[in-house]
Amino acid sequence: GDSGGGSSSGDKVTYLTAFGAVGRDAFAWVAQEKGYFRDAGLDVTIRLGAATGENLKVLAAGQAQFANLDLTGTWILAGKGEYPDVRAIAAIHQQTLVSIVSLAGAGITTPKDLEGRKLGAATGSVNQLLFPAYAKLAGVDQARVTWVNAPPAQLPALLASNRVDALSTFLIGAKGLEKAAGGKKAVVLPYSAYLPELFGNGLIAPLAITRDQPDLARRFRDAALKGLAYTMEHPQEAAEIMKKAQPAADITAAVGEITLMAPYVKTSGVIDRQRVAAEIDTLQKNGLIPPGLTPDTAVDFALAPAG
Amino acid sequence: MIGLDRVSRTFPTRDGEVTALSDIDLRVDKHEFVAVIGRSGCGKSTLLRLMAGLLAPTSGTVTVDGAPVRRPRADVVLMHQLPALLPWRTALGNVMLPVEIRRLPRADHRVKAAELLDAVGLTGFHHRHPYELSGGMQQRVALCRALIQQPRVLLMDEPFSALDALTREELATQLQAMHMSAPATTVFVTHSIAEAVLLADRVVVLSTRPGRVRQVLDIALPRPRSFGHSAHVAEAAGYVAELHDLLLHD
Amino acid sequence: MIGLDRVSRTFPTRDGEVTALSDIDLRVDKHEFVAVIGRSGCGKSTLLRLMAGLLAPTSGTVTVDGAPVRRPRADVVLMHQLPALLPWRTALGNVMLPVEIRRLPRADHRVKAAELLDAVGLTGFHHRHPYELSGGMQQRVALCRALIQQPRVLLMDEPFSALDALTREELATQLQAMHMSAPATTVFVTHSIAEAVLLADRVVVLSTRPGRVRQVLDIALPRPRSFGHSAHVAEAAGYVAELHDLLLHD
Amino acid sequence: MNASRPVLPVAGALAAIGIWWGATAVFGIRPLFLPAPPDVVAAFRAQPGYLLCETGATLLETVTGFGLAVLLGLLIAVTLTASRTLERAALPVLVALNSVPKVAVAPLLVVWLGFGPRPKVVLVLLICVFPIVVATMAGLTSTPSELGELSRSLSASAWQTYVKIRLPWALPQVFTGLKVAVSLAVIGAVVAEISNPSGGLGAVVVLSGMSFDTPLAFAAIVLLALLSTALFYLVVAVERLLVPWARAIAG
Amino acid sequence: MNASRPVLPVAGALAAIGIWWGATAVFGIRPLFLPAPPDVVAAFRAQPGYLLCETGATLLETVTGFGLAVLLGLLIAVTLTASRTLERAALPVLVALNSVPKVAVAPLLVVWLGFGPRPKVVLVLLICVFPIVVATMAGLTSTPSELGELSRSLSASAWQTYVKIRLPWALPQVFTGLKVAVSLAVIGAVVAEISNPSGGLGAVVVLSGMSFDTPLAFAAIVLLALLSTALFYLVVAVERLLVPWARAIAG
Ligand SMILES: Nc1ncnc2c1ncn2[C@@H]1O[C@H](COP(=O)(O)OP(=O)(O)OP(=O)(O)O)[C@@H](O)[C@H]1O
Ligand SMILES: Nc1ncnc2c1ncn2[C@@H]1O[C@H](COP(=O)(O)OP(=O)(O)OP(=O)(O)O)[C@@H](O)[C@H]1O
Ligand SMILES: [Mg+2]
Ligand SMILES: [Mg+2]
Repeated sequence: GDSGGGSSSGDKVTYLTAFGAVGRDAFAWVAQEKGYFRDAGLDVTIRLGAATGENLKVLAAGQAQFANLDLTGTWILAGKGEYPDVRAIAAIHQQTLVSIVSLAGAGITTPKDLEGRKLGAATGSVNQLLFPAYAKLAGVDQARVTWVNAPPAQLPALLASNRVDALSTFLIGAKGLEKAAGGKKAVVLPYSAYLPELFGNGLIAPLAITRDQPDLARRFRDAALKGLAYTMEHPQEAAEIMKKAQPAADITAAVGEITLMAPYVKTSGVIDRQRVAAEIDTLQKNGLIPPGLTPDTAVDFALAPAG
Repeated sequence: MIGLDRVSRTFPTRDGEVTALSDIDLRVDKHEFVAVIGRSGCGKSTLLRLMAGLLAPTSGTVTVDGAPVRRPRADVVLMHQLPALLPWRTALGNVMLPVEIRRLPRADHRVKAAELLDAVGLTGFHHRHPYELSGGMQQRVALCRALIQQPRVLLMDEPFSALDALTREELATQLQAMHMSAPATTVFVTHSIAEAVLLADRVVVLSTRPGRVRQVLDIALPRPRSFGHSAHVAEAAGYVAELHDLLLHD
Repeated sequence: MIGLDRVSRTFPTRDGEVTALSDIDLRVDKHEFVAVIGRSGCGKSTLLRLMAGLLAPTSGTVTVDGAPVRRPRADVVLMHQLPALLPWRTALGNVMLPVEIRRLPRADHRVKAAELLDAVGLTGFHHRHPYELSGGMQQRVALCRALIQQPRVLLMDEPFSALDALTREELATQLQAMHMSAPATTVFVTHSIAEAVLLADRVVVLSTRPGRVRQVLDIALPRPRSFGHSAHVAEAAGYVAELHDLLLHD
Repeated sequence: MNASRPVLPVAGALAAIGIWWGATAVFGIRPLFLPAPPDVVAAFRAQPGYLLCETGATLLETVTGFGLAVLLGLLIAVTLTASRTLERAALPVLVALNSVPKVAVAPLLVVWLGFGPRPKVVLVLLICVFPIVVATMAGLTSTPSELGELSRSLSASAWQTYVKIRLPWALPQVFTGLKVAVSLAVIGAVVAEISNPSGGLGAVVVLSGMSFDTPLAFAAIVLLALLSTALFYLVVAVERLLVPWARAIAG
Repeated sequence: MNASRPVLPVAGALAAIGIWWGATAVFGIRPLFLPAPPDVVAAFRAQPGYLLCETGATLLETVTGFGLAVLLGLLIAVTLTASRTLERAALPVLVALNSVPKVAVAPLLVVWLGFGPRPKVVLVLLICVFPIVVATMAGLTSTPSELGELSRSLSASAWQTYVKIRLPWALPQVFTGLKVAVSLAVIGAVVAEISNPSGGLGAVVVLSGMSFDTPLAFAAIVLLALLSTALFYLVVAVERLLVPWARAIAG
């Protein structure tokens, strides 16, 4: 599973994917395979990440230098003072991909249909934390929605077995869900329809890197974004590259993810200061974080592409 | 009652087979008391275990009541050379074990068990566990456990080996009395020639390696017999001397 | 050499204390051979375990060479009433155990161990495991394990109980020879009065419950002695009768 | 000796806490990774009712699952030792099934058995049963040959042999299995609760972990440790009660 | 009897597979929940090299961790049985530490020990060591009193008593612990790999789960089961080799 490059030259860095080896993370292996990292003088080891919190701990412990993380989740934690010492350096998903996903025939076509239903989500995920804000804007009585916690890997089975009526998950997982549900069509209600200011995944580095080694961060960012651009253009090849490094990956599912996330991706990785401010505002208004977090403590705008 | 027909028994070991018993022919009649003597390691215990159905003969047949012995029978009781007491049961509990297993009436046998324990000198030790008893006491508990079953065939493997001379004499005398009043077919392995002469109708002398029947001696003394104080003291001494010589010139 | 001074030993049990030994005064001189006889359960094994330092007296003191015995000493060897062989070692391996533990020269003692095993009649069984040996054979292995240590004090608890009369006689005779050529201070518990008279300088008779010294009898017979064939047969018989009576009227 | 009875374990516990505290202080470990004891105490004192209630939930699942595992484990062990054929055919399958990681099974159990306590009890059962089976089988096959001959010569039925001789003899070894199993039982309950955090201390661990409240997570872990230790010593106490003879015949 | 040697376990395995297959067919279970055997075989045949290589990684971690656990477990057990004081002080702490769910510890180990094989080996060690300690302690304290007296009367040093008498006597019970531990070892490796999926069959399980490839996950689980079974029977074989006398004196 070690995807460390063959060359021993270059700065050694460890990079954590967002969630194992699925389509949304394929660009890292593309950057590796295509030599973008090497060309940038980097010797990157790609490690498979788990949940946002675990990945943050690994960053904090200095076991990794860069990670692909859910920016909204990271900022909630940073805002609560739990983990302020990281900075975003590029956005992968311009908008959050968090969505309500149910199966066709379950009778959930609008947010309102969620009332009186059971909703599954990854234990402690931001999906649940964001729901009140979403519910308010979508006119759902959130008191009438029952939440069920489960590990991420377990969610599809819960939906497919009708243990829950809908999931709050990333919309790019919908293809996999359809496959899991035996071909039933998935109904997707993205949070971004009501909360357009929220970001999705992004590249993150500890303050120690962005402050003390900005050049390293810049080189990494550019190489990774180059991989992202190539991935968006060649989803099939990107999936195959990832599969080569991670044989447990599934090409069809990965291609599906890459295609589904395309509308939310800007390959420039731009992070817009106004939108960051708007997101922080939304998070504070909904009581998810106390006042205090500013765009500059969330994002290193010297490093983040500006447009 | 018990018949052994050209019975041999070998044990496999890493360096070849050991023949414990070879070509044994022996009949024990109903109610007869047969003593078995022989040097240590000659196969006495093996012989009893064959009769008890705990071992199968390598060749030949063992019969009880004419039926081949394939497994232990309820009417044949073996008193093992080791006490083999259950450490979690008291003396009384150990004696009651066969009663429970054979589903005999408990209340009656409880009284009988207590009587037996008293008879072998264990008054006051009924509720002691084996590890609180001396070696000889443990052996006496095992004896009571065999006797309480009142079997038709009683096989005893050195039942008095851990006892002092006097207790031994007392118990041998009691055993004789029991055998006279309610005779069980008995095969009695002993190291004491005097004991064999006291108790047995016939004494079987085994030779060593491989164990064979060297001689069978009829003890033609009237009962009850006693150790050295009877009218037949000279005859008894003669038997003892004869058996002694038989063993000596093995 | 060994001194017991008003020694008592009680055991706690659920229903009160059991007094195994009470108020024992006893001295065993250097190179002396003392036999201990007494009814089953009178405290013989307890006595030896006190001398071996395996048990502490409840009151009184046990000394060896004038020093109180607090733990087992290297120069005092106990042969236990049970063989207590290690099941994973062969006969020879079991005999060699003390050699290994005491770090004696192995090669020499290996030869000696083999000689001892041959001497007790276990030729051909050196490489058998305990479960492949008869009860008497196991006991002889335990005997060899005690003898190989050539201790200054040898404590033996019914060493011949599992042996037939003849093997017993042979081994007793050998033990006598060994004691004459290289005398160890010996305390020898036995059930056989004849054996006690054959071997001992003095015989200690214990009474039962609580165990007390009932009598100490000096055996004033010249050595080497033998069973029944010597010039002193009448004297020996007298001792035997006297000890028998002592036990009988306990 | 007797006066020191409660002193020693307490001393051991204090030493352990001391090392823990010292480490957090000396290495300056952040509470996020390893909170110091006072943080944990504070976390507990913030909401003792909630934590104790969740402890109760975990306890109930653990005890139920453990109890079922004891019954099932004894049954399997007796069955497998009764027939050599059955043992040779079934034991490998049992070993293979046991090696399926319980963490992977936990989600499936929820799918099959719903969100209630049932999947948790079943997971505890699954994780406990194997040590009990292995230890009981070892105990049942270690009856000394003279006791084996005794029961055979008494023509004891298979049932009687087990109840009167082999099982009592095996008890000390059964308790070895029970001691291992009982500490796995708590772990099993926690694994199930982590995978389906609808209650219990496992849910506290995972939920507080998600919200980066490591002291609360540690308060739950400390309660788990206490729970597990209490259950372990309960098993030890039952052992002392049932098999006093085992200590008497050991030297 | 001897002719049937390999037949029985194979029959047992076939029966188990049959039940599994039958269940998927009769209840119409979807491959997502429980793939049928052919799906799993197909998943294996799609990339055997990869799966075998990951099996090797898991095997290495398992064996290393297990080996260390054996050493450490024996050491702890010997230490604790050597001194009653130490046992009373340290055992409760050990029990408490053991009850900390390993699943919760796994992520921390990565933080402390990095991504290499070290946190995995350590987790295997942690999960294995307790059954070994408990079983070895039980074995060491079950020396029959006559053997205990023998070693005392030989004035054997503590070390000699252990090496020559108590440890050999304890071996059958030590192996009970080893058998339980070896199957936990595999589980430990998987838990570690799931939490840090950088290699091994646990990574395959979790990654294939993420991409909804349940047959591949099951192929990995089946390999785990085979691995675990093989290791279990390896321990059994070593036991037969080292303690043949235990079976000889049992009846
Ligand atoms: N399980 C076994 N394996 C190998 N050899 C055995 C086994 N059981 C007995 N033997 C051998 O068979 C022979 C006879 O043993 P047995 O126990 O019958 O003797 P015994 O006459 O009862 O002796 P003792 O008077 O010493 O008890 C001995 O040589 C012994 O070594
Ligand atoms: N551990 C113990 N607990 C309780 N009582 C004991 C214990 N050990 C010995 N006794 C008691 O002490 C008394 C003497 O026992 P001991 O074993 O010394 O007798 P003995 O003379 O060797 O008998 P035997 O000739 O039968 O071996 C007996 O009544 C016995 O019940
Ligand atoms: Mg015999
Ligand atoms: Mg005694």
